Amino acid sequence: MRRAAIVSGALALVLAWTGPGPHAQESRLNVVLKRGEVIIGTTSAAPPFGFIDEKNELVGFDIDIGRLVAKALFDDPTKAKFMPQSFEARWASVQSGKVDFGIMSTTIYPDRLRKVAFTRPYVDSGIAVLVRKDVNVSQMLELNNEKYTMAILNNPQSADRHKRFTPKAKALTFDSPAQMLLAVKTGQAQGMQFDVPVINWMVAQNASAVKKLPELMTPAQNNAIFLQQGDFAWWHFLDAVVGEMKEGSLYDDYKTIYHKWFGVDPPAQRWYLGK
Amino acid sequence: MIRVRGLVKRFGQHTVLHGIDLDVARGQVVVVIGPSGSGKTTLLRCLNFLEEYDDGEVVVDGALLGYRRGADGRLGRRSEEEIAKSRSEIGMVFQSFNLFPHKSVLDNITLAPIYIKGVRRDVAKQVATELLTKVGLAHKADAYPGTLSSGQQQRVAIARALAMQPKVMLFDEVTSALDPELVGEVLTVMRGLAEDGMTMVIVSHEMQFAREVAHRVVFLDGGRILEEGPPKTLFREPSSERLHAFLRRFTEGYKLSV
Amino acid sequence: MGGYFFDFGFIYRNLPIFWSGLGVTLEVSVLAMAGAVVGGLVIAFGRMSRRVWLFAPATAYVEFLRNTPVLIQMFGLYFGLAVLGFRLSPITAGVLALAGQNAAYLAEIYRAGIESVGRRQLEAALALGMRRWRAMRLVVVPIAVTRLVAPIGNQLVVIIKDTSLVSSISVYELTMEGKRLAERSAATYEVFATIAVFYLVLTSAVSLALRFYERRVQLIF
Amino acid sequence: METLGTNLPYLLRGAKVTVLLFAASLALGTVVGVGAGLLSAARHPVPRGIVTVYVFLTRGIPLLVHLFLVYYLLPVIGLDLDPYVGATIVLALYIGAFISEVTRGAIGSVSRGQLDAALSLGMTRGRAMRKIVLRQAVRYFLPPYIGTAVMLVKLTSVVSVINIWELTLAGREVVERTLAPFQIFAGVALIYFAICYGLSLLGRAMERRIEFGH
Repeated sequence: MRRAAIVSGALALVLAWTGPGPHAQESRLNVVLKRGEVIIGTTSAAPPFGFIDEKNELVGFDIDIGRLVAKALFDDPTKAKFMPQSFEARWASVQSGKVDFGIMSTTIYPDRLRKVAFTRPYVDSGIAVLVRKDVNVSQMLELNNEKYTMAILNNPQSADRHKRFTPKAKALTFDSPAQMLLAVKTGQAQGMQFDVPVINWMVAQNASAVKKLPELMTPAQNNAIFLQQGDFAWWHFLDAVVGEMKEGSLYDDYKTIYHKWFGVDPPAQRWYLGK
Repeated sequence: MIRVRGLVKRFGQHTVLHGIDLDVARGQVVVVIGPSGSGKTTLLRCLNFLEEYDDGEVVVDGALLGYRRGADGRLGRRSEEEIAKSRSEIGMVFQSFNLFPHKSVLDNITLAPIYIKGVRRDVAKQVATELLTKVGLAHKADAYPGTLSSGQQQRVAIARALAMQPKVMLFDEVTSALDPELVGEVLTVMRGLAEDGMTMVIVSHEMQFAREVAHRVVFLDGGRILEEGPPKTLFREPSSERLHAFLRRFTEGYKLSV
Repeated sequence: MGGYFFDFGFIYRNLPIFWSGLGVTLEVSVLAMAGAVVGGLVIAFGRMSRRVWLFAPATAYVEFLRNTPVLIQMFGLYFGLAVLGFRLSPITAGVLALAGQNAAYLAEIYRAGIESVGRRQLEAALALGMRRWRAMRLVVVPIAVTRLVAPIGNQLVVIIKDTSLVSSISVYELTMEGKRLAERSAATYEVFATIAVFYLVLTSAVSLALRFYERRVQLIF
Repeated sequence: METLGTNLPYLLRGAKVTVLLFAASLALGTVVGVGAGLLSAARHPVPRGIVTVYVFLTRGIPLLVHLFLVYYLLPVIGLDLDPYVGATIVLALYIGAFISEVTRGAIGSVSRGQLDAALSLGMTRGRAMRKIVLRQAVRYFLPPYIGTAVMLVKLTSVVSVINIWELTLAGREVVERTLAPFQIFAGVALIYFAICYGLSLLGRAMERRIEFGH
């Protein structure tokens, strides 16, 4: 009888040792796979990344990329549930786990890396400036003048850029790019600064009213998917999927989506493959 | 029937009743008179614990009202149910009638007996009709209080109190809110009650009524009983100057037939 | 979640930001209140006049503004007028929207106040041979005003709270400064708890002043 | 008017969400408010104190700041609430403070004499309140209650500022798309007007129904 006791004791010890580690919560990847649907935090106020179209549906580049991730997870792009949220709430919703990951024209900045994890970029970004056509300004410096008002997003980076490039101009702070565009189109502001792809889309949509200034306020930047920190399996999956989109097996899907929203092809899969 | 010893009532620092002693025998009618602010109404409200007295004791029909005598003198406040029970045996009629506007006259009278004493509906209705006839308002059973004159409303209020078969009836300046010509019909009902031997404590300015019906008159001033005695002696030879001045104010208006 | 302690140091370091926001909040509140008090009087007289061309628009104004949110009026003024060429600054649009909405409420408060006081005192004044207009000015309005201080004061509290809404058309008042500071720092909860305290102090100061005035007035009336 | 026409269905969908949000927060708010009102009318100091603090804190702080506080607090304490549920609770607690004052006022306006009469007949305080005082307080409760309900309809528009989708946010989205702020905001205002005006008509009808015989 004694031997049985020893064996079961040892067995229990081994199990305890190899069992779940101190904080090995189940990886979000398994949670999503088990659930059969991925919950994606996004915005409904930042065309072309996420916005409501005339048929009152949520569409956009980020939405299609989200569906591509769902396809990678379940071989079925429809298995994605989108949760529109404000730009302020984006960090809290991934940190609290309310959404599995966030994709809403979000640029990687150091202070954000402290709050959430980012995958590699899925689209280039940078900050461009859009102005009303009836404002004869061709260079960004000309905007640095009290008679002008610029619309900016309510985040530190926009405020700092405003202080750096157009300190003399007045600033209107809004919660979403759509509100900023409305301020410009109604004449409350003469210009606005936002992500390159969004500005391109806005100019394309309102060619008669607004135009884009040639220079960028910032060097090329990276928009990426963001998720809760510390979940290696989930991060690795998403990061690898983005890699496949830009340089691998998902490039064709990525190319059709990119062309659909920006009217041009994305950068080639390999530098040497050039157009 | 009612024994009051050393009754004290304070509102914050202001003392309204300074140690009242009063006895009302069964079937006796006592009228309390005195200037406004003398504490007449507060005294009356202490007799059915609508005002919680701070010191002394009020004993109604042998039972200490409101408090339970602990081993070391009076300590515990009686429970809500007990206080309510003792109030049901002490009828009270108010200066502003306080009939229930959302109930008919009949329902006003039958509500308490049915709801508190568990009297059967038809019996309560029967008693109510009798009481209404007694106060001369049988024809108004289904009317609502708002449609009655002030005199009629006060008589219904009396009937409502009587429906609980109280041992004592308290009247708080019941005629001062009435139109002059309606005072008489209410006093008649009260005179009837006195003749039926109901123990009554009446706070009033109706000197004539006090002289004719009261067994004893109590003159209250500044929260103290200054004089007390049968109406005849009190009205004819007021011993204290205060009472003399008080009464003279009433005789100026009309000759008080002595 | 870990020990989430309240970072008072952070609040102290950013006091200047809260002060500037508070200043704008007070400015908007005072301007809006002035507009509402004056506007309310004009509309109240419109509501009380017997001429239809005065009564009808005033009533339409009161009914429409009391049944639509101030936020919509604000967007209408700020973005709507801009499209037609009248570009109001954020503060102007905010003050106008708040004044407009609360003028409708004050008009009703004035009307009820004057009418309740009016009849008896008005008849007494007319009985003395005073003409209607002088009776209103000398007797009815003064009495009404003292009785209206409380409801008017409450309306000021409503305005102070409603100024928080102008943050959505980019007025840099208390709530907007809070939003901007919250974006810039991780101390989001501390920021809004501080803002809440600022509003609490403002509104309770007004209510206390009212209660003090009421107690003093009660002695006279 | 054409832009308003095409976008009306979208706005009406927003209106449906506004009405649902309103109904849920009014229901919860009424339970909280009347409960608090009754507690504050009770004699014992402790519940009365709690209600006073609740009303003071709630009415002293703008609804928008309450929303931000809860909005930023939830993730910190790890509570994962659906935004609509969170908004409904904040709206309900906010309007509850107003309904509590309306309740207290209604009870207060029933003359003290009614309570005295009921007590003198032998009713306990609880029964007297239920059977006599509250029955009459309803008459003084309804008119200000309806006014508070109309206020709540307008208050729901504030949730649009923290990006919770309802009529006001729907209106803003359409304006951002169509750049016809006057038309669209006028349409949105008219929808709010219809909801609020309908509510006050419903309220007046209820008032007539409970009017007493006299």
